Amino acid sequence: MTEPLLKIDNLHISFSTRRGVVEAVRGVTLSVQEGEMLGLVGESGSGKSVTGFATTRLLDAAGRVTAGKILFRGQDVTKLSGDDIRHLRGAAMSMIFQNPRSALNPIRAIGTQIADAILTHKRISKNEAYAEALELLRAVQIRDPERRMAAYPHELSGGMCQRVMIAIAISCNPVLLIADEPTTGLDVTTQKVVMDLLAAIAAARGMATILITHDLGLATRYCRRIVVMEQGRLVEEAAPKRLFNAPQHAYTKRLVAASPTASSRIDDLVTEEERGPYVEACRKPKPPPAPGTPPLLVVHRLVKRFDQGAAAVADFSMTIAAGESVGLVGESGSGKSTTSRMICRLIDPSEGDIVFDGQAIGHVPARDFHRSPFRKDIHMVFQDPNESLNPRFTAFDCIAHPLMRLGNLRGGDALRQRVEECAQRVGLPADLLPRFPHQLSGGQKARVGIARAIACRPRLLVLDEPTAALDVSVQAVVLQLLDRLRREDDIALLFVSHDLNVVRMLCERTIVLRNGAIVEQGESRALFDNPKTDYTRELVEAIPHIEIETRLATAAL
Amino acid sequence: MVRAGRRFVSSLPALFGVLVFTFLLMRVLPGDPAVFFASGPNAGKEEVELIRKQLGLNKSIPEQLTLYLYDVGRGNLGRSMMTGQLVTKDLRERLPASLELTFTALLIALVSAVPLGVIAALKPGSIIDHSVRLFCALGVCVPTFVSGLLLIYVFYYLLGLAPDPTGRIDVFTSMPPSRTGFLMIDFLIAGDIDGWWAAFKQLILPALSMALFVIAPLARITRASMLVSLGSDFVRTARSVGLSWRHVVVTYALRNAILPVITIAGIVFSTMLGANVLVEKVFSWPGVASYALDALLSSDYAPVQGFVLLMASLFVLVNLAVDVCYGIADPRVTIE
Amino acid sequence: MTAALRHSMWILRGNPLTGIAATGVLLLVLVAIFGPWIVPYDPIASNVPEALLPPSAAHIAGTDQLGRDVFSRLIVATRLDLAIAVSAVSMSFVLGAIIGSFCGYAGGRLDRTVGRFVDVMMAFPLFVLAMAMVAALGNRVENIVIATAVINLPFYIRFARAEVNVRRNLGWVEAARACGESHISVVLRFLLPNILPAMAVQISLNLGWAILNAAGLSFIGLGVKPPTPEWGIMVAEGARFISTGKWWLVAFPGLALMLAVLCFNLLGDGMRDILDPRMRT
Amino acid sequence: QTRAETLRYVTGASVNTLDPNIPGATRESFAVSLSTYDRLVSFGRKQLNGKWVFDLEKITGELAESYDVSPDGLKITFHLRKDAKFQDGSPVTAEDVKWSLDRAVTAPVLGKNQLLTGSLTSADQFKVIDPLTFEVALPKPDKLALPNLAVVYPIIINSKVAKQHATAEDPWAMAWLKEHTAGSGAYAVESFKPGEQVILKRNEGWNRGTADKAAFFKRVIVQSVPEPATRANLVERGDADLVIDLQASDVQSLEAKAKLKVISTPQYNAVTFVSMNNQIPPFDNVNVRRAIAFALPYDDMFKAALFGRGAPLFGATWEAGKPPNGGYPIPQPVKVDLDKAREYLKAAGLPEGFATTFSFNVGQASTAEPMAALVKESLGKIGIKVDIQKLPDAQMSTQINEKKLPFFIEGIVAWLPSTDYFYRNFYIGNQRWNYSSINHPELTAIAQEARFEPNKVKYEEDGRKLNAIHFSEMPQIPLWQPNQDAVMAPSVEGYTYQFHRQVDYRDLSRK
Ligand SMILES: Nc1ncnc2c1ncn2[C@@H]1O[C@H](COP(=O)(O)OP(=O)(O)OP(=O)(O)O)[C@@H](O)[C@H]1O
Ligand SMILES: Nc1ncnc2c1ncn2[C@@H]1O[C@H](COP(=O)(O)OP(=O)(O)OP(=O)(O)O)[C@@H](O)[C@H]1O
Ligand SMILES: [Mg+2]
Ligand SMILES: [Mg+2]
Repeated sequence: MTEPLLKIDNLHISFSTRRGVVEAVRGVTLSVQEGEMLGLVGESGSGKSVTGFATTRLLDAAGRVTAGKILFRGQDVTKLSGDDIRHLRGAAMSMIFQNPRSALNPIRAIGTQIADAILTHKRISKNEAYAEALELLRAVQIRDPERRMAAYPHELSGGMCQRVMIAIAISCNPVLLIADEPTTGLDVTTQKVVMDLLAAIAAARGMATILITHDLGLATRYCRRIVVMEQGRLVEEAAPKRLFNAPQHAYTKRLVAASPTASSRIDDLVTEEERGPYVEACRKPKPPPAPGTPPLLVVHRLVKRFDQGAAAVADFSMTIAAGESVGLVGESGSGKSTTSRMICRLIDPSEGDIVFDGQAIGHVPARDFHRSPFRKDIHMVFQDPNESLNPRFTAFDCIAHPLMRLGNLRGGDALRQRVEECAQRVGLPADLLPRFPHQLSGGQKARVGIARAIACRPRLLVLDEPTAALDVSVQAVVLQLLDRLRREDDIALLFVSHDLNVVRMLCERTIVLRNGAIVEQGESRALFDNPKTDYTRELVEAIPHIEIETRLATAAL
Repeated sequence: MVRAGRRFVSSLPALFGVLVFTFLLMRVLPGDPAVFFASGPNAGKEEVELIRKQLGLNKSIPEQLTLYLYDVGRGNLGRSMMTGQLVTKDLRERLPASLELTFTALLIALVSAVPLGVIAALKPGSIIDHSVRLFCALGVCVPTFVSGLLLIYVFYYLLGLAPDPTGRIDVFTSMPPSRTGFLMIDFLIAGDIDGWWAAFKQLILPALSMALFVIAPLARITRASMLVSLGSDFVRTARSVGLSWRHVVVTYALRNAILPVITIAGIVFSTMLGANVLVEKVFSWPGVASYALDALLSSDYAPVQGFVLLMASLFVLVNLAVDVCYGIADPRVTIE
Repeated sequence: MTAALRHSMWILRGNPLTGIAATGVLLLVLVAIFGPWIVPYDPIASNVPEALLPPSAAHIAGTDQLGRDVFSRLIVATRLDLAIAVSAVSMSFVLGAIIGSFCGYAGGRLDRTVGRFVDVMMAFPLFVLAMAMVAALGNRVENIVIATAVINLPFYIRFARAEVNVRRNLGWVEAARACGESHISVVLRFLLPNILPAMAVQISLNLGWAILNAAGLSFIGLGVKPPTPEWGIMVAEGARFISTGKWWLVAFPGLALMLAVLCFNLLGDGMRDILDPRMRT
Repeated sequence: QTRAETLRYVTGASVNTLDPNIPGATRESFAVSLSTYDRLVSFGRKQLNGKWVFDLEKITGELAESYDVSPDGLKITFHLRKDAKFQDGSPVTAEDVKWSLDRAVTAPVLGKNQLLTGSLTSADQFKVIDPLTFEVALPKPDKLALPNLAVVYPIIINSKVAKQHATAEDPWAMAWLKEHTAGSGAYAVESFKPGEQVILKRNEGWNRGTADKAAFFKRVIVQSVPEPATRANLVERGDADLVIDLQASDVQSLEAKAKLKVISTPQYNAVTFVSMNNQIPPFDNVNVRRAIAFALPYDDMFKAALFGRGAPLFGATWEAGKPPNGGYPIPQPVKVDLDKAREYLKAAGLPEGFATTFSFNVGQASTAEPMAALVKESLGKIGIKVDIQKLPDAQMSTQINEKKLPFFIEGIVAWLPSTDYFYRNFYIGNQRWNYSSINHPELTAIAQEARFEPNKVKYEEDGRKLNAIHFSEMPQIPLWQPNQDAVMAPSVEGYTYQFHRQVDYRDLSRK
């Protein structure tokens, strides 16, 4: 075996913050061979990016390598002078970042940005640099590259921006490419295309690549070797197949379990010990609905037009029975959120009717709906747990709020008891209740959000992408919690998501939405197994499954 | 361009509002201009009536307003009692003085604020950062009239470095043929370097005392947006491909950071135009603001109304200019 | 709460100026409260034979045209100046924040109408507007306060509007609605408290500005009436004596004015840092 | 021309018209018109306490070579100078004089009201005898007729030129003359920037000066510099040659430095008052007014506000309580005496005092503000609570005109200062200048009578009576006559204090 291209040896990195020193990386050792694609996975905050930044010396001013070595072609990167490292960057190693749109200079034409990178390392004329830039745009398969040279990032889609980012990164033929979550933030269909392209380019040019991701599926698909990080430590290193079939470390096990696959069910997502109470609930047979019971919610030909322009929602009809769960999927901008907000009576529909429990509520203006007796029967859980909690309310206040407003509890022991009960039902430790949102983790915030939603025992819970911002392991727990609540309390769920895997697991029925109109609906499993429309099919195919048969992009080697 | 035009049209109601509001505000002023100006040693009731008739004050307020709007529509802003001139003429003569002063002050402020903001942002929390901050805070806390008087006292009275603070040019230098009204430019066109220098020397103190006051907001916004820009992803990208430090800071960070500075500079410019009353007073600068102040104190309606209308129009124009600049500097705005 | 305190301490260590400014503001407030009891001389009583004395042990900041002790006047003026600034700023803040929040939250026609109105006000040369208002209403303290408040108002409206506008679609706002809050209570009880910290910065900066504004009005003769001690008037009066070398008449009030404005500005700056999420790690 | 031949004169206000007759004309405009136009006659000059001041008694010819007054005093005949030419070269004729004086009494101009005080009211009074002789007829012999022709209004305009610019609505060419001159004066206008500066150049053909010569300075720059401290700086640094209207403190310090020539003349035709509106309670009570007269801190005010620069009108002793002479103004036998003031208050039925407002003008702030503070303090001691009101100039004049101010500071000036003139103009009738709104039939009668009193002794007697009434009624309290402080380069000579309280550039020369 030859000397590895990159060898990280017992790396320690710490940040000085106001809460004192944070150790972000605590002894990472790994190596990358020339031409190899290495996967670096782990949940959020595990130190993946920091490791990558340390390698290119792009750490924040607050961060410092406290111990260890980063040997790149035998040179210790941590000891290089500013100028030397600058010559290395771009020319020998470069990075691709998450969220390509913000990673590109918004007011500089993309051709110029690529040329900038080229001119830094090559002594060639401007025109030659532009010519090379054009070549690169071709290489990353941007259509109509001549015209795109003068385009600005905002004129390109996210996927195209990521291609430009790749073009910049490979402009000087580096030998090492660090791709930090190159596809998060892109929608599912683009994700796949971009990753394929990246893998192909890396293979063609013989570049070693570190693929940083929290998506185990993605890593298994493209990498031969995967290292798993947890809390700044490297916990496992293995080939994808072995990692999946026989995870060694407890953390890896949990990670593997939580990653949804084409066939997994909700109770597969969590490890044995976490499963306990859930299974109980699942075992309880669901009583069949009494014949002739009217459905809980009937939505009839709902239309929503905003100030001007086309309708955001056009002709939307659906029903939900008590205790049923319905998924609502569709690409971004298809009107999912608008629909759910109308159903929650937060905004007024332009046309159509909403009948809840036999009573029409669609015509009560949203402005006055807070006085309606049904207000406490319909509640909502919001997309991003980070912004769904009032920063000035403690967790307790958040949960208590609906109880005080709608449940007629005006403080005192009764309230406290109810809040604690809700918290306990969503698995939120009572000692977290006095904390403010910024003192809680994402998963904890999500739980507070759900506890608040169920506090008044609503009969319909609308969930607008409640797990989109969460790690897989947290997502798994939340999903399970929701499913359990539905079964225990007979709450009807309307689940909005663009993650089809999740919808399939959680929902009995699914509605596919496009441009505000329903394109397909039906039993979840049937719908996903053989979609009737192309649109649905595209959506389904783009889901990154963990395929045990790893497609090796670097097979050429 | 279309966008600029649309914006201009959409600001016309605001201009109209300003016009009517000023008109009414002036009528609310308890002073009666006729009485004030009829202050000859023997002015009697007749004379007051005479002036009142001259000013059209004998009519009812709605009638006056209609007449005024009609006049404004024809480009006639009335006549100033103070100078005895048409307000349009007065303003036309005095506006270049104010503009020249304000532009120069803004230029000085920008030239010093942007580098200050940038170096502060490059080392946030450092001693340099704090010094810049302190300097800016000091600048903004000295009222312009105090700094103006002090500058005069030191540079004119004590040191004799500056020429006498009596306007745009000392009386012994002859004025250049007026082309633009901006002396700095007119002298250059006329090729009169001595004259240019004389005018420049007159300009520098008032411009400085105004600039001192606005350096702070400009430097502050530069620092803030530079910090944002330096911490942004695209600067990290630029660094990750090894661009030189200068390239990163100037081409990538600064060019993006300058966008909010343009907006603030526009606001600062229009506030300065109105707020330089004090500086104009202290330096006997023949500008529009001191003209309006005198008119206000003597309840001379027409000049005050004309001035406010002028300022409001300038405000609209400056905003428009800022928009256009922004549009040039930032390719994104056209789609929004 | 202790976390907030700790956070502030951390900021202070990184930025000692803020600490100094905060101490300065505290001192100003103390002086404003206790000033009249600690001054060595009656700030109003004239003593013409001792007029225009330079600073000495007896009169550490000299005496003015009427032989009044400049130092005593400065100290006593603190209360009035702070009162003007605080009341003007709080008036425009309360009004501006409420109007702005409702506009930002409601959007649509209300927003556009108020926006137009704000445009009209912004298009006014504001200092001239203040002058005209004081001239029209008479130069009493209340009117100076009102004028200062009015010319600040559009900024607060805009600021509050913008702050609310970015928050109005956040989950927690909708959640509040889903919990049965009416629009009005969402704005007043949820959004307003949340934009307060950001507005605190604005307030602090504005306090300094309001003091300067009052001083400017005094300078052109539209300030508070004599013999009430007020910094701006004292500077304006003192300015007459600069050319005759009686520097203390303008220097000390000018310094007091500067210090107050400086403290408020630095404090505002510092608060901005404390509240800036970027600095929160 | 050299700097030495140029006079740079800076003032606070600005020139706003070239025709002094235009309503709203400023003092500075008067000064300019005095040298761009000639009048038939002008005032002589005399020395008062070693300073040159204008002499109301001595009327000399300007455009008129000489004049005769008919024995009955009803006719004044002017003989025009044969060599007098307008600035465009045409000779000055009696026709021009007639047109100009007609204009002054008929057109809507400022001069009308002034000339009235000299019994000059109608065009019928003016007659052209021949091209060089001109006659003015009077309905009654009037001492002030001739002096009135020497003030700034009755300028002699080149009627041919003016008529060319007259229109049907504007037969007197008011609009054109506002911005142009058509005179025969010592200076011609080189450039005129309203509100900023006027530059005058010498009219070489003018010979109406003291020694039949043209004026000394080739060029006069009249510039407005609003900030008085800056004006002081300018003259101190030698950038300006002559400055008036400085702050008392600046003059004091300039005088102390003794580098410049400081000529301080009490404005003997002006008076500064504390006025009370005699119609508004409690000032309608004479005892209240007297109480105030004895409660004002005269000395402190004089020192603090004026730095002692002026002629005090307080602290006199009148033997047997009788006015020592019939002049106006006359120092009053008052001084601060709080006990006496309290007695008067008690007599007025207000032993506890009362509350009132005391107003002054923003433009006057530099002197009025310390005065007001002192007044407030002193009156506070006898229980009168004073609220100080600082009013923008236009508001102050409006409120005075509407007789709404109870208690305020004001000043008066008379171009033709004689006792009856003062009393008639400032103490009679429901008009603006009657600041105290006094309505005293006896005073009115005596003043009207004195106007046409040819006998000097009787006139003096009338004056004494008026002064006695003034003191007993105390409608307003004369404080002082402020100095006109002219500060000039040591080389400037010939400065004379003029009736319009401005500088007559024609008087000046450089050593
Ligand atoms: N600038 C910084 N200042 C302080 N702490 C930091 C900074 N950057 C990162 N950290 C800390 O370092 C740890 C690792 O962060 P890192 O960004 O490497 O995580 P990650 O694995 O990339 O997570 P993600 O999947 O969310 O990107 C985190 O706990 C974070 O709080
Ligand atoms: N307040 C609004 N005013 C105007 N248009 C709006 C508003 N809210 C949403 N829309 C428009 O309505 C359409 C549907 O938006 P919606 O937020 O419901 O989509 P979505 O399916 O939830 O998308 P995502 O997956 O990105 O959340 C979009 O085209 C959006 O631009
Ligand atoms: Mg990361
Ligand atoms: Mg959505």
